[in-house]
Amino acid sequence: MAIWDYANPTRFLRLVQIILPWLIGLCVIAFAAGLYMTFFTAPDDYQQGATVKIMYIHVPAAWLAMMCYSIMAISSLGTLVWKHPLADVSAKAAAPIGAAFTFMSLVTGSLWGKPMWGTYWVWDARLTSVLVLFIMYLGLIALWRTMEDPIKAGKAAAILTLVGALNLPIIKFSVEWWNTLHQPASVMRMGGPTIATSMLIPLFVMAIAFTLLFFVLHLMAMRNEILRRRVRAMRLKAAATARPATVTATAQPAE
Amino acid sequence: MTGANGVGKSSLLRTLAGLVPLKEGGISLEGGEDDRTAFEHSHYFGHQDAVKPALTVLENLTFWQAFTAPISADVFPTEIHKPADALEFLGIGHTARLPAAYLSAGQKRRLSLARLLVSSRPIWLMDEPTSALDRHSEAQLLGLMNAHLDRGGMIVTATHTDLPLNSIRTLHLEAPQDVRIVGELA
Amino acid sequence: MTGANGVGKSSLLRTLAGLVPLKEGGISLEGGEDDRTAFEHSHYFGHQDAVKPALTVLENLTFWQAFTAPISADVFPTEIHKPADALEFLGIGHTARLPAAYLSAGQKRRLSLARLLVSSRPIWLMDEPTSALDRHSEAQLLGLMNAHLDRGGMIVTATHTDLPLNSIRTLHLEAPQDVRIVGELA
Amino acid sequence: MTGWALSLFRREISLAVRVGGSAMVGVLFFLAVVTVIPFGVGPDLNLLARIGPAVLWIGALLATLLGLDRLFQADREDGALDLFLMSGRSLELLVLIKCLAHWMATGLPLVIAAPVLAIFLNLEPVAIGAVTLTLLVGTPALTLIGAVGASLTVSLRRGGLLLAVLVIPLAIPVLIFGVSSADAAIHDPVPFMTPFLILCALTLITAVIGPLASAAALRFSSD
Amino acid sequence: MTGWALSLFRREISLAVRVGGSAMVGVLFFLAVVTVIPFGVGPDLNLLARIGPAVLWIGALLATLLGLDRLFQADREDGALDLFLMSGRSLELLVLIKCLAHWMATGLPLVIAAPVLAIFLNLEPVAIGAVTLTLLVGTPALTLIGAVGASLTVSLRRGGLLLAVLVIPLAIPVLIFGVSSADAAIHDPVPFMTPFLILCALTLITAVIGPLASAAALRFSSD
Ligand code: HEM
Ligand SMILES: Nc1ncnc2c1ncn2[C@@H]1O[C@H](COP(=O)(O)OP(=O)(O)OP(=O)(O)O)[C@@H](O)[C@H]1O
Ligand SMILES: Nc1ncnc2c1ncn2[C@@H]1O[C@H](COP(=O)(O)OP(=O)(O)OP(=O)(O)O)[C@@H](O)[C@H]1O
Ligand SMILES: [Mg+2]
Ligand SMILES: [Mg+2]
Repeated sequence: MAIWDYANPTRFLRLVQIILPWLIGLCVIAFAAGLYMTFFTAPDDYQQGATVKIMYIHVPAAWLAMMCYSIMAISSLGTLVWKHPLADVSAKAAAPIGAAFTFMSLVTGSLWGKPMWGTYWVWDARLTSVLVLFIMYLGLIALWRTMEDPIKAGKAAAILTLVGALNLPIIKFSVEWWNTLHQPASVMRMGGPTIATSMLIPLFVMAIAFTLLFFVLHLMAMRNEILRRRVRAMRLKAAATARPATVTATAQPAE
Repeated sequence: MTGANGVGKSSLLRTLAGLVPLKEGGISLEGGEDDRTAFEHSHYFGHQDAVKPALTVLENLTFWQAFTAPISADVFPTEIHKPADALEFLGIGHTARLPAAYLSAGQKRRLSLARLLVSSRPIWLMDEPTSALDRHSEAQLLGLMNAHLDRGGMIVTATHTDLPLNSIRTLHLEAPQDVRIVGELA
Repeated sequence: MTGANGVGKSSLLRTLAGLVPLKEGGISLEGGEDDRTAFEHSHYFGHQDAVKPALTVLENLTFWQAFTAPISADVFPTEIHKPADALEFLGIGHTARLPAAYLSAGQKRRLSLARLLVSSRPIWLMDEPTSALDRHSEAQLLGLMNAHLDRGGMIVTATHTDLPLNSIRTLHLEAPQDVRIVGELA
Repeated sequence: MTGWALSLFRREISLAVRVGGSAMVGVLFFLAVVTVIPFGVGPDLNLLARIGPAVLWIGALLATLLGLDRLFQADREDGALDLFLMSGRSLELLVLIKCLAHWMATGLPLVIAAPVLAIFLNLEPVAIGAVTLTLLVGTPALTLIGAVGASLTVSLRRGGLLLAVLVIPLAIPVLIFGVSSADAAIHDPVPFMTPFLILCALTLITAVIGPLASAAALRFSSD
Repeated sequence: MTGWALSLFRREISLAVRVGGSAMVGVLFFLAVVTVIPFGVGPDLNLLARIGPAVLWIGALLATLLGLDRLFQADREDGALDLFLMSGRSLELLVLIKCLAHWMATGLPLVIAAPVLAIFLNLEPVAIGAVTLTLLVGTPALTLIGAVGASLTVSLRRGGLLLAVLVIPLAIPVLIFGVSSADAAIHDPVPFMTPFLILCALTLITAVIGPLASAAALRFSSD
């Protein structure tokens, strides 16, 4: 299998070195195209006016927020089941990126919500599940930061990620139940009219650009994490290297 | 097992006890019960006493007897002491009904030692067993260790002082010139 | 100071350090600074290292230097080492910039010992100072203790092994036949 | 369920009862949270009755989760966890028994205290019964989910808050169905059984997932 | 304020910042509690806006108190507390400095997070400003009161919950004046300054009583 060849971190780093410039290039191109279409070719919505342009950031960010958790869940399986040495690096690197995308989708959604619904936030089922997802990301990051040993932390976080992945559908279901149970029909439903093709194409281009951005960031973060762990290993090694005292034991301490 | 501070004695013992996962290779035991792993044949006697201050001395010991399955080996017949006898034997019989919180460091250590007597296992893994013991208790501990060896048991112990045991093989650990940290993606 | 487990050595040391309140009587020191209590003249070196794993080795030591006021006595001139020198002297100079979490138990103990050097106080109260040290470190510690004695300092130490110090007076604690629990309304 | 399991259960119960009444502290915290809320919200009785079931559930959630941090930590600190791991006993069963004992010692007192606190919050008798019943069914699930957090944070001294943070998102479904079945019992139109059965199902699911995940985390925690 | 005090302050701050971001865990707990409450109470925006200031204050109260258990415990466990006690430095000042550093590292982030969370609770801009201001003035008082609890429970391993139980009754006045001055700012008729000035006075009083009581408790704690 290909990913097993890159179990060796050194080889992985070399691969990253090669891939990264291309990926960055593609990402820039995709963003340029996407943003151009967003601002110049995509029509304004007849109801929402120019605010609809927020969609081209909001929706890809929301998709990425969910995709990122899936990647973390797969990486966690890699840590626990296949014991792939880079799996926990991948999971750890993905968490802050996922949190950032989730945050972005929350912020853009809220900003969009103000003109649309007259309020920044409603406890709608979908919004609320995104908020819960955000808390889960932050909890995972906190767990990683609190545990000193990266390998142990990786295993603990992998278990939590997988338990969270099992729970996410339950959370989603229960939040939907909760909202429809308590709330009369007054909540504005999103969904809205089916989207026109002229809007769908820029949306897809932006989605591709965001996905590329994710991979760029993810690879860079993985590289940093590997280097960070190497630094840690070297420092541990430095600490463990026994060195005799510079002065013999019986000498006076003063000199 | 001897060696300088931080050379890895405790880590080796914990690895033998199955508490530190192996990076590669395996640990196997000849002549034990087949359906059990090597570390299920061992008692681990580390720096910590696993003594609950809120329970009485006897309750502490009785729990560990019920919890730890005794295991035999070909050359090592099972032999189990009653908790009360083990306490008596270690000279803390008079504390049996007291909460373990009232014990001094040395007494707690003896209570922890009694654990090895109430459930018999062929291998004892001991990390600096004589630390915090006074001379009298140390002599008594050495007597126990020798008795265990005589019955066919095995002891792996890390120590900084010489222990006068019946049959000794010393493993001296030295720090390698070039320490390699494994599993660190290096 | 010697004695069986649980006889009260550690308790006596902690009393001298002012950590256990006196039931009656008082502790006074001749020849010290007048406006200071006796225990402010002492360093306490117990079982715990007071080392914060999250700080670097040097940060740990520098903090204790700034925090602990050096105190002199008539026969004991103040003499203060720089933190970096003290670390170097104890053989852990190379770890100065590393988080203390990376140290082994023995190295941590040496870091804790360095505390006694960076802020000079005439009395050292040491509870089983050689425990958990390998032979090399033990010899080094004894050297330090002797140097402190030679400078006019005083050391009160509880121990289970013989310590080859320059001038020793042994206080052997024995448990009284009839243990009296004070302050228990008995 | 053999001798060792029973013996472990007995040990856990006596530890919980003797060590400074951990049960009592949990109930006191519950009481403190529930009494503090009227001070914040103001003494409007209708409002209190309306948010009453929620207050009780949130109080129970916090009391349960925050009381769990020592579940495995105490055993790790004194070395008992090492001995558990090398005993050759089923770790999953061990976790389940510990959770059961912990719930009996700290969760059950919460359930028993709930009706009393409900009176302070001006709840109707039916509502009191409903909240207590849902708590009885739901708090075991909270303990079991919390056990996962407790074993993940077993090696961290400052476990308490982190545990709560890790576990609260996972506990949200239990909270939702707990409160909504209590509410359903109060406002007739909605059927009570639907959310209540889901709550029961959630408890059963956690009884499987909790010990499995928790045992795995404990295995990894030992250095 | 001399060299040692500054050096202590710097040490405390770097410990708080480095040890796994204790500040972040506190804010996260705050976020989690504030998010969980609507799940109990229901998504009714008017109701949420009405109880919003109370929710924020109760969240901040819990996050502060539950994060305090390690304030002295960490120092006791590694023996640093013994050295503090025999150093001959003023213990009252030491406590004050530790509280100050702790508040900077964990209380201030809560105050900063409060406006964001207020948006979730549908608060008006004025209300947001008022709640944040009262939290800024009031959370130091919570920390200082909590410090007394932290030093009373310093020798107990299971400090977290017990500390909260001990301290919540003492913190109720702070909570009451905090919430009521926030409410006063929202509903014009009541003057804002009266409860607010009382809140300030409370903070000043605790800055005197807190360190005194806390230092006394620490002195008795050493065996
Ligand atoms: C903070 C508030 C918001 C959050 C957290 C949020 C979250 C999400 C998420 C997670 C998705 C992806 C759903 C999926 O593909 O299954 C999404 C899609 C979408 N959102 Fe939002 N949203 C927010 C506010 C808004 C607002 C105010 C609007 C406009 C009125 C809006 C319009 C849309 C549209 C049109 C889509 C794509 C269509 C679809 O997949 O259903 N969102 N949002
Ligand atoms: N969890 C860990 N992660 C990384 N390194 C560790 C860990 N635990 C111990 N070490 C390192 O492993 C080395 C061996 O430690 P160990 O405790 O086995 O030494 P030891 O020989 O028992 O020393 P001592 O005589 O002081 O007890 C030390 O350098 C220590 O810093
Ligand atoms: N907080 C306490 N309350 C009551 N008794 C205590 C307390 N701490 C210690 N003791 C008792 O005081 C006695 C003396 O204990 P101490 O720790 O001083 O003994 P020690 O001589 O240092 O023993 P060791 O050699 O084991 O270290 C013991 O019997 C112990 O049980
Ligand atoms: Mg060792
Ligand atoms: Mg002692």
